[in-house]
Amino acid sequence: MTQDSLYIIASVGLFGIGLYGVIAAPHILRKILAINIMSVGVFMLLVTSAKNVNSTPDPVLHAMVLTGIVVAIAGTALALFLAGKIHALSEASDEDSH
Amino acid sequence: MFQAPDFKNNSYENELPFATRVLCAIVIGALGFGLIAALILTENISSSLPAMVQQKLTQSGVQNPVTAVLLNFRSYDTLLEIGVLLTVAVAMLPNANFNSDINPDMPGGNRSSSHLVSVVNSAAGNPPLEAFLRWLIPMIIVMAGYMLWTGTALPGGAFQSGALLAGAGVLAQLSGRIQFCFTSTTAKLLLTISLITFVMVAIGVATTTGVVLQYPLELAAPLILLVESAATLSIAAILLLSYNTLATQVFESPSEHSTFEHSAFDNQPSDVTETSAPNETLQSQTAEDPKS
Amino acid sequence: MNFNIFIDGCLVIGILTLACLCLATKNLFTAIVLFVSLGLLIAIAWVRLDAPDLAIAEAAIGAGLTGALLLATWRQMRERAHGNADTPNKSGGENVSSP
Amino acid sequence: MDSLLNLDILLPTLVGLPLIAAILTTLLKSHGLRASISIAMALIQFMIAAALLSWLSGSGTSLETQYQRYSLAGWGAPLGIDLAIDGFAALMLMLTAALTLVLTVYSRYYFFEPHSRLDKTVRFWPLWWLLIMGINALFLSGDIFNIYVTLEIIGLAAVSLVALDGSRAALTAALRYLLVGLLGSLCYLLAVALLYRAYGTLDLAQLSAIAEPTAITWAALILITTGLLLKTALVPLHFWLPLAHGSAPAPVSAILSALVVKTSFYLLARFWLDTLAPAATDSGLLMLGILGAAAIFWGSIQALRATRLKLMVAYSTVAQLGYLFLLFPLAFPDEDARGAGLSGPAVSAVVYFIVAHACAKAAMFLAAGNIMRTFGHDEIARLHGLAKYMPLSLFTFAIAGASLIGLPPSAGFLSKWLLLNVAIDAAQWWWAIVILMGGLMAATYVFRVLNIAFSSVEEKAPIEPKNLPITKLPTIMSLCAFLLAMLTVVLGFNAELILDLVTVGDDV
Repeated sequence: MTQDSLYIIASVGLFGIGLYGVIAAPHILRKILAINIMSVGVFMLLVTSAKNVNSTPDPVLHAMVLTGIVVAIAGTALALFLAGKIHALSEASDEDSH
Repeated sequence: MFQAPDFKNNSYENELPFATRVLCAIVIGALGFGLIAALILTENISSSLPAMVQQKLTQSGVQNPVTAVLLNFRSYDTLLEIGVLLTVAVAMLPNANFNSDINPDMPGGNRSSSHLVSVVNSAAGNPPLEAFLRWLIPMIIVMAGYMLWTGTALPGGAFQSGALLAGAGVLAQLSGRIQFCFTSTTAKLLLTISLITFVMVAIGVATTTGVVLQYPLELAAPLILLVESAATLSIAAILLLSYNTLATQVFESPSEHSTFEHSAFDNQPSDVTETSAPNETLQSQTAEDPKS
Repeated sequence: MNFNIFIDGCLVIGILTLACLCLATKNLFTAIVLFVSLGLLIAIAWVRLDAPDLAIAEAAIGAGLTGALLLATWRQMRERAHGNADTPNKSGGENVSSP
Repeated sequence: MDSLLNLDILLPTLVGLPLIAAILTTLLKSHGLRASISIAMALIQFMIAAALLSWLSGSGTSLETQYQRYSLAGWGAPLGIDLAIDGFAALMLMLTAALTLVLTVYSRYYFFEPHSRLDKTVRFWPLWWLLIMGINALFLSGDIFNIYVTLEIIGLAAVSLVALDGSRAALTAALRYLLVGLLGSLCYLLAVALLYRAYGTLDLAQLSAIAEPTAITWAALILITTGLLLKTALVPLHFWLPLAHGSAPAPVSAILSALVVKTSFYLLARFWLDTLAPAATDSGLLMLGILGAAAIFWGSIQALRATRLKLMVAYSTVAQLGYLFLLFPLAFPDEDARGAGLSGPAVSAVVYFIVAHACAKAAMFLAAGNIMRTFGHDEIARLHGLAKYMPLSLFTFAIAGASLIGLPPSAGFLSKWLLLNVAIDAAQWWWAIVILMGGLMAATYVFRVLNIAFSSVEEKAPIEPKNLPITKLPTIMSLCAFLLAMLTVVLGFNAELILDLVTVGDDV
């Protein structure tokens, strides 16, 4: 049960939990949370693969994960922006309706 | 699974039936175990890339291998990634002429000021946070500068210091005294400064070394630092813009849309219109009370 | 050696339970707070896997800023939902008391 | 200094040019300046793509010059990132440049109408150029992680463009498209992690050299396939496409249907037939073919039932994508062809189909956009007498429809003919039946619209104000659509223009 296999279980576990969350979560903010959890899972697998190099960890994978983190927050920001706009329009139209 | 987004927080009408959710969980669990088994059983071959990075580190102009990979060996990835950030920034840019509808009283609601940062003494500020920020924000800025500078040797770099600066901006905005207006020209320049410097460095370098993005050996360190500081500014500005837009967005009501463009889309096939939960469930829910 | 495994084991169990809780809680605000704490646990995991650059970035961007964006959107949604009760959301400014 | 004169500098310029255009259009204030700069940049890009194509096919003498690589930052393949281009990629870049030119001219007038608010162009042009940059970067990229970043740029830019309208329907479709896009990219990134763990390299060429059928490679291939099927909207995963393409502005839905969905198909073809070919099992290839056939039938049925014109055209995209996936079962008729990579009759037939479908679909979406802008709605049932009011747009719609169906003069006919030949040569005659049935069903939904359009207004529906056109379009908008439709006919006549280009640089 080395550290590598522990974190592999964690990363695939996070990916699976996130995937289930995206499919099953009714509220849109939860779907966005679930996608973030999935991306953290993938990054964990990348960092685990970088770790077990005997000397220093693999910098190429670390650079990939850094790029991935920034891309993930860009996607999240856009998703929240769209969700906010839809919510504003749906609230406005509900308010007009009654 | 993906009907119209549902906001009636925790209304469970259009949630998947219990059976399909259990089935999904089982399928995902099985695939997950399969993947874990495959990953653990196959031993991880040590790729030749880290050795290559170590060997070429001296020629890259920086000591920190991650920064070397990010800004020299695979600088094209970072260029495209800042392009991703610019995409989101442009998508979230507040409309120039809708400034008036951004709610002025909300903390950070930008009054129609033309310059990027404007101090305003709105009633909504709270003194303890302001006093704390008066000390904290300069410290964060110094920390971000240090993070940027050590990025070449120790862990740190453009993204971390950009995130720190964005955090300082968010705190300033929450204090209610500082307001950002991202439709000003300085803001637009700040958003694109990183891409401008990156493209100019890429082309300038190509004229000397003949290959795009290949830094001449002796100029590598200063060029990387230049690109990195521009990236820090842009990342901080873009992340702050996204927080500002999300925190202060009040949208033009649908009536303002040009009449026909909107009406044509309204008669959507039924599956798109939301399940209109009765309105009173909204009011009664302060905190979400789960459907028992 | 097994002390390290113990620490990593606790961290992994913590991360997985936090992820499950984050998606299973009924209250949305709690879910967001759990997600931020999950981000911090992940930052610790990066330190354990000796990736200091990523630990800083994950803590600052993954936990901090993503949490700030989520809370900002959540607050907007809650205010709009309550704003409708008495005044249209256009002038919903006055009930922007501290959350 | 000498390597600057060498023509492979064109590869990074194809990515740098749209990036510079995006920066300029973000910073500039005046709408007119933005539009004119965009048209100029589109022209330059068209010329660069044409020069690249002619240089690549011109240098056909020695084989290795056909397959060009450009190592960015000068570090070479495994460490740095290489831009690689072969016949398939060069043709797709040419198609992108041509479509960008026509659609940029169209958008210049589409967003300048008094109807639409001018501030939309503040966002439209930068997002448009970032999308074009993403597409060019994807076709040129030779590194699997770099492909992930280009997929993200294309995804986010396309979502922002779909959400440009700001109406609730457009925003809902854009959010659903975004969630699906992020899900697809994450599956792809997990596959990149697996491949790096197994093979230690990120470069496509090196990966195709050392890939062998192990468990990890199958898992990676399955993840790549699910991720990219989500983005290509093949039938079981197509739910997001009709509303996203249907509710986007006309030039955006044109580029989405003509190119963006094709980028993930291009990646699928490259991974299945070239990079991870050893791990591509025959049953997997057959599975993709069956899904393609299902897409043809399901898309055509849905297109027949659609009530709105743009929704119908979007559903027809779902159907036509099915044809592309017939490539997989036909790609390796016999075992020794497995090493051929991205070449051979099946690939050239499908590339021809991609070019034909791109032009026809873009023309159809522009025509539908013109009709919608003129009539104020695009309800098919209320389009009586369209022929009387908008003859050119209807004529464009008819020609594009002919190409989709596969009627003789058009490029669509030629591509279906080539596909039929390949299916019969490979002794898999059942795909021939699927192709012919698909053409028949395409005829039903195209002629349904034409039938209504030619029925005169009097006897069908009383002249109500809402059935009459409300605005007059600048003629250039219908001319753009007409030009694209004419392109399919021109391509229909001289086929060898594309066919010999595809075989360029075939054995990598």
